[in-house]
Amino acid sequence: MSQSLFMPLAEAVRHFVHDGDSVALEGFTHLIPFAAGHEIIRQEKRHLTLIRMTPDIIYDQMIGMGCADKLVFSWGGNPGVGSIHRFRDAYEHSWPRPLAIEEYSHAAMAAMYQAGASRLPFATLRGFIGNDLPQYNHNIRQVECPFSGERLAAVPALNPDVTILHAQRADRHGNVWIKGIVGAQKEAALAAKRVIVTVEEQVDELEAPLNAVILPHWTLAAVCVVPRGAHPSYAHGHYSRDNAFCIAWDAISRERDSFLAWMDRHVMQVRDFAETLQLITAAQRTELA
Amino acid sequence: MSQSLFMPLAEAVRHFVHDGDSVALEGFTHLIPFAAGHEIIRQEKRHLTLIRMTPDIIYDQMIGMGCADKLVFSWGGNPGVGSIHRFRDAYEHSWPRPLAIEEYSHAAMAAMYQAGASRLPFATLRGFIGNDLPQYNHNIRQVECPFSGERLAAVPALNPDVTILHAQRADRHGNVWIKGIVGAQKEAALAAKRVIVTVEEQVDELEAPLNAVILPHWTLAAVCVVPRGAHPSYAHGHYSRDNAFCIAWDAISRERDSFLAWMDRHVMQVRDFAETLQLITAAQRTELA
Amino acid sequence: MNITWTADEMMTVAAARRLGNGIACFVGIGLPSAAANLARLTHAPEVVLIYESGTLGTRPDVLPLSIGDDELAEKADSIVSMPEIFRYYLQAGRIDVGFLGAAQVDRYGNLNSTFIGGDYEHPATRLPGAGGAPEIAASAGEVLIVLKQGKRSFVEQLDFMSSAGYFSGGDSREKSGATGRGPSAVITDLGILTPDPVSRELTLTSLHPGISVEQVIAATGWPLQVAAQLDTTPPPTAHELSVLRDLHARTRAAHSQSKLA
Amino acid sequence: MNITWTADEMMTVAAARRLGNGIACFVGIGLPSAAANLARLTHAPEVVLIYESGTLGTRPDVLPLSIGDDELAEKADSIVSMPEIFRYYLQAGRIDVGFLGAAQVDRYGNLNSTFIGGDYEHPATRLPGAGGAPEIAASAGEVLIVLKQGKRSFVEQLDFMSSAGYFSGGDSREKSGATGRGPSAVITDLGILTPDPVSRELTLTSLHPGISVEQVIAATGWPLQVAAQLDTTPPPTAHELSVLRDLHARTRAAHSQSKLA
Repeated sequence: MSQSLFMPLAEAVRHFVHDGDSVALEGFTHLIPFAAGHEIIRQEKRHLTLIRMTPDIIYDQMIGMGCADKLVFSWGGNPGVGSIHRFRDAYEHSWPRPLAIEEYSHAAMAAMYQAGASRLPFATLRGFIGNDLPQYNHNIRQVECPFSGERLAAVPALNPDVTILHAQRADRHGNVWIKGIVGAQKEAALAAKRVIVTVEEQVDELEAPLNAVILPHWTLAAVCVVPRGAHPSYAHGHYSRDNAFCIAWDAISRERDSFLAWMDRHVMQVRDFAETLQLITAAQRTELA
Repeated sequence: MSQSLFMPLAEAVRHFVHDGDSVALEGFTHLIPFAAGHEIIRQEKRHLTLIRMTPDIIYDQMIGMGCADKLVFSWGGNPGVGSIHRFRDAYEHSWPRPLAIEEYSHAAMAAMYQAGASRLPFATLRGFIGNDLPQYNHNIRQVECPFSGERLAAVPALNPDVTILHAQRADRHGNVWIKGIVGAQKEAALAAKRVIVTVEEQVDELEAPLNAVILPHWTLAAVCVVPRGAHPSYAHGHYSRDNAFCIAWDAISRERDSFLAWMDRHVMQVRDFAETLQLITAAQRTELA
Repeated sequence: MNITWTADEMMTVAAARRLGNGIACFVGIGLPSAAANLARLTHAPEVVLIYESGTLGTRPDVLPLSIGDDELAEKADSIVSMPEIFRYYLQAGRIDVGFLGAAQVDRYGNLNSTFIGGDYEHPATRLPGAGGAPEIAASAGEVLIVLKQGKRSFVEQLDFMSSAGYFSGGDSREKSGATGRGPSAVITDLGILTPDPVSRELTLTSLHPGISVEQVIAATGWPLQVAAQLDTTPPPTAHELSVLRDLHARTRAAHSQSKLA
Repeated sequence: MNITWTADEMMTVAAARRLGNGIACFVGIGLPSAAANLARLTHAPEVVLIYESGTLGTRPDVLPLSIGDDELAEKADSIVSMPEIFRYYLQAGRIDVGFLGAAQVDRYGNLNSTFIGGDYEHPATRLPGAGGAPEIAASAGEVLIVLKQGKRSFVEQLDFMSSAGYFSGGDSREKSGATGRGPSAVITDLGILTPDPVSRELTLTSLHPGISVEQVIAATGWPLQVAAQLDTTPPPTAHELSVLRDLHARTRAAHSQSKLA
């Protein structure tokens, strides 16, 4: 039964991501599942609710290509570079379609994933004190402590239809080991109805130390081997962040035409992520030459 | 400043455990801080509220020696052996003094430590459904989800005055690495006002893998090097559980006299835990011979 | 072939057979641990064994003496904290089968593991308490209760309700907020009791070989319902017994070694 | 000795000096990261640097470009999950100092990092949003705000309140439920503003060398309070500048290496 967890990424996205789903691609700077995001774009999934603490380039691409109706987030930008232009164009000018937003803080979203993983309906935090968001996001409420009477912020659990992660390694059963900065990935995965993980490599045995961060195979729907599948994000121990690409994205994405041209050539007209990487590498080599 | 974290166990208990404190000695089967418990007995601390998910032999000893006014717990027994007789004698017959109890379930106490570590006043869980405890423990209440209207169990945060743990290793700064079965130790420590950790050894650098369970030195009050300080519990990678002692405890503790005689000889009349271990080892060798 | 077995072996084998391959099983120490590992070593090699100490997917070579033995940690796919095991796994509904024992069970599979006699503040016999059981009983997909049958344990009225079975029967469990389905069977040394589909009352549906209905009725503290068509539990096979006895022999050998330096 | 420095260097040095040895500091990317590491490499070798990606007690050799660089992970005492960093550390009151920037600040140190112009649903300029800031502002023991001074950022009225300073001044923060003490200073390219002990209004208390009071008033969108006794910020020392410039040089060298295979 566990062998069937392994499948090509295209098949996993076809089987487990449906139009209208709520989808969380998580990874805090580290291990962002870019390959999976591209596959969702290539398969023209529509009306998704995209969930992510830090929507950055991959969500900019998915939003700009019309996959999303809604974004649930706490910080949306290209870290160290600036705005994500396709997000702003969608939110401010409804291009290519209107985008609704549901905005929280990092502390809240981390707690919402935790509540989701725990199958509790809500999370409690000391949050949003002096923050104006509760005026606009009516899912930020209050709960009274039944002991102290204190009023605390309450936010709903996040239970995505699908959570997609990238990780370094899976063993032959499909157990996945996530190493390094882990963000809220474990919680986002355990909160979801279905989980797809792309990994750098498959090995026979993980040989992970005790207390490593492991996602057991029986909590997952699909495991797909996609080397460098987090590029331009990084995979600790495998490759570093491609900062040059993250900077270049600002110019590529600023205008609709240049964005569409790039996406067409690098995502829509390729077979898989390996081809995308070849194109990007070739372009960067030309530039350096 | 971090050098001052290291001190003899007697000094740590003298400075950081006071009469009347709430004290959690945690460790789920693994890494139970027996040496620290003996030191508390030897220093004749009184009127403690003892907190522990699974009060077993060490709490039986502390209760029988009159350290405790109250026990907060979810399962009290000698695992695989039976009752803890000194606990029953205190609760059922007020010997050597009356013992109040505050009883929960494991799921609740794990959540209460988590809430304590998060400095939230309460924790929410799907708990105590069909369980009679809420009739007797008025700290088991309910809270209504502000989204679904669902009613869930609510329990107060646990914030011990002192949490005491045993761990394998500390580095020169006092950062502590806990390896193997970790129970709710991290949460119990981070929930406490003061934390004492006894360790098997001090090393220069931990050389722990990424994502190991670490207690940063600046969250601790004292670190004490006490080899075999978890005996008859175990320290993964150092020594195994002394099952023979756990079985022998049943007979030792069944009657008040035999209990007092054992405690006097092995705890009150010794200088430190190393001496206690020598006595126990010698007795076991005699028996095997 | 003339095979003999003990009552404990019959209970262990009967419990093991109820574990499907690949299911996630929350295991306690003692007979449940033996049953779950017997299942793993016979018909269910991919059963996922979870101990409340936080060891996920463990494959011990010998049975643990305590629920947190290092053997469980060494052989686990992953070790998580107790907040995680209880919140992200049990409460989240990821456990298919939970094993429970108790001091008392009633006709609806409700359990007492808190005290016997007297009252809560002044018990005649204080027991260890419920530990993980209340939430296992409520949240595991199904619960297997394993308990030797006798009038002192199979009682008309529990002294204290520690863990929920079917409450007062009928649909009272469904109304309780419990997310799991409740006890699917009570496996005893005499037979197997399963809940009536409608009334939820425990009904004797299978007798272990050599046991009579009268024996079971005599060992039950309430007027026991007996199924119209009563099965006989298939006896332990030679293979089941040999795997189970090997497991116990390995366990005894491992634990008899002195652990002191 | 003729030392020159940039406005960024002056801000960085002034911020670094406010970090005591051994304190736990929640660091953001950019100038706060440079300031915190400068402190660590000069007067505060035991400052505990914490990034919201979950790296505790990290000692990067070069400054990270993103808040989750592998450099931060490799050099950390421990890496924890984001639920842990926000709940067990920040919310628990274990952070002594939090750094915050923003697009707008008002006279009470309240911050906006959400949008400028228009309204929430139809912003003229949508910003990335608050991320970790609302809870850092509420729960860190004290907050250091670092921001270039100008009439567009130092405003009479925020377009949106993302993170709390002293609310409407006086004791309004104390009544809010915020557990931290609030902003202890706003460090700009022109000087240092600190809250009045009673009114909590930001007051110019120190001018950077070569800056006039008039310049600061002209760069502030409200009638700025100026302390009766105005300090001059001690200029960066040669040692501070050399350590800071070495750090930036190492960072540039490390990050200019092509990362593609």
